[in-house]
Amino acid sequence: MTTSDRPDARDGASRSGASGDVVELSIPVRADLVVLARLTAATVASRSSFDVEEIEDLRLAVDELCVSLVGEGSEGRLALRFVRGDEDIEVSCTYHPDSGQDGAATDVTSDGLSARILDALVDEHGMDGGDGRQRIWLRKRRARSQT
Amino acid sequence: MTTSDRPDARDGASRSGASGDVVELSIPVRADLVVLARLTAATVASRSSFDVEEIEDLRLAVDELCVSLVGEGSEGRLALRFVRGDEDIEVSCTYHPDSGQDGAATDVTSDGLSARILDALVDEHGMDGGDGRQRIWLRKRRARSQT
Amino acid sequence: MDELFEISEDVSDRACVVTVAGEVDVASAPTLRSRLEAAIDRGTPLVVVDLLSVTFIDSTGLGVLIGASKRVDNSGGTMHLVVTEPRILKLFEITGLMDLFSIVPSVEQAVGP
Amino acid sequence: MDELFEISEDVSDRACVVTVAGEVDVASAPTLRSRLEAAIDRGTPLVVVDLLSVTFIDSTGLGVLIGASKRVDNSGGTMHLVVTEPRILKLFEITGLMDLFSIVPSVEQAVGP
Ligand SMILES: Nc1ncnc2c1ncn2[C@@H]1O[C@H](COP(=O)(O)OP(=O)(O)O)[C@@H](O)[C@H]1O
Ligand SMILES: Nc1ncnc2c1ncn2[C@@H]1O[C@H](COP(=O)(O)OP(=O)(O)O)[C@@H](O)[C@H]1O
Repeated sequence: MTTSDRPDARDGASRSGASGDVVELSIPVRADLVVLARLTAATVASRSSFDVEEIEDLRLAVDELCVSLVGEGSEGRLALRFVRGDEDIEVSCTYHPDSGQDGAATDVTSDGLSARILDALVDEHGMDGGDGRQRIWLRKRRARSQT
Repeated sequence: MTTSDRPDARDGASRSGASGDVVELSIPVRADLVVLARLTAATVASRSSFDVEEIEDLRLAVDELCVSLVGEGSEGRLALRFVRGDEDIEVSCTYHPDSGQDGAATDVTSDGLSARILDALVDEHGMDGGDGRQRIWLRKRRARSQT
Repeated sequence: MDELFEISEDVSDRACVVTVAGEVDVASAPTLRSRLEAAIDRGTPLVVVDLLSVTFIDSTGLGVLIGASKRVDNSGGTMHLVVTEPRILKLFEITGLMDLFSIVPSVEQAVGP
Repeated sequence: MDELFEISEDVSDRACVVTVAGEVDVASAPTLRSRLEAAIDRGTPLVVVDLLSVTFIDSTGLGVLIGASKRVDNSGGTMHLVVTEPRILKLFEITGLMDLFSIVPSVEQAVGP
């Protein structure tokens, strides 16, 4: 896994040149709400002309972002940011633990499964942190050109 | 239609006592992304044990919140906030026009259809604004008690 | 939107049947409007809008149907909407549009023998 | 989660067939884990996990299956997973789990004649 601080969350909007390509979702860490992250990922991908296989890849990859960040018994919020570029989608997920909670997230490599899934399904992914928060991101390119 | 400044957007979290019951979604004003507001509404409602009919009511009502705020040719963002209470869901939608855009939103009563739909489908709704932003909200109670 | 909205047309001398499927919202309403206008402008005595496969319709979609109804009136034709889904019937009711439209339960009934 | 995840069980002397449907994620994994553990603890020689109707499974779900596989090994039994969906097979492949599990294409094939 590449550990990198690119792409910066704030770069997203400027990179694509317009706020028109950014979708943000903030959910509490609750097992029954991760489905919202998956639905948003799949919808954004389908609106960006990703094909069915790529949409399913992104649905799973975004689920793995959430799973990687949140350890057993964690409490807090996950802030997801979806940036649609001309040929790709970038997704970042930041974990904001509740005060009193440990900010150190489960490392994505801890059980290895999430990392292997991300390696296989997306073009680039990485993790960075600080300030008691932890951020994980991915970038997935669309194979076919936009119609 | 009741015009009121209740419930205040910031009250949501304190009202339910925990950030665990708040979902936030921010989307650009783009016709092909309103579906995200509907999906989030339906998912939050289904996770709050609303029945199928109530879920469909909320899906449509939240769509109407967006439609009411956004006039033809508007550019900017919509910030949606879903607060799950013990017996209800509150949804507020705030329009943030791009700089240079007119902040005055289409009144929900202008064509009357949205207002009539909200009147019929939710328990309470209202609109307030200021600072070049406009906010519209609704509250829908769950009929049956939570299981 | 490909997967969320579809529209097709079947024209005879007497009737133009427009079949709509999926979600009618701000994203698909412009397509619905232009396709309905084109259908009405063919000048068949009857325009039938088959909404049986519509899964969602909001005030934007209703607005398009209202516009189509006016256009048909102006052209001296007749328009029927085909609706059976209780949720969509309820929507026509709560918006007070039941009287504006002729709503029938099947395309056959709309087109006649 | 009712509508997203379902699990049921069919027990005979020889085999316990656990049928899983819907999405296996952080929300449903705890239920899957406890139901699989209970099934394994029945002590039938064979445990079959029918994943044919699973529409989504993530690393959390895979982790539960890995745990079940270890539990079956410890109890001296045999476990088969029933999978045909290419996406789910691909997931087992990219995570290097193809060799850990016995994957068969039908419940009949898992249970035998
Ligand atoms: N958004 C999430 N992303 C990833 N994992 C999560 C998420 N929410 C919960 N989990 C995991 O699931 C566990 C149980 O979640 P929780 O919501 O507390 O359970 P319940 O569904 O019973 O309320 C958490 O401790 C965490 O490990
Ligand atoms: N999120 C939204 N909520 C409500 N109405 C919207 C929304 N997004 C767009 N609209 C309406 O749809 C019109 C067309 O949207 P736009 O996204 O500019 O078109 P296109 O889909 O061609 O990009 C807008 O001018 C506005 O009236």
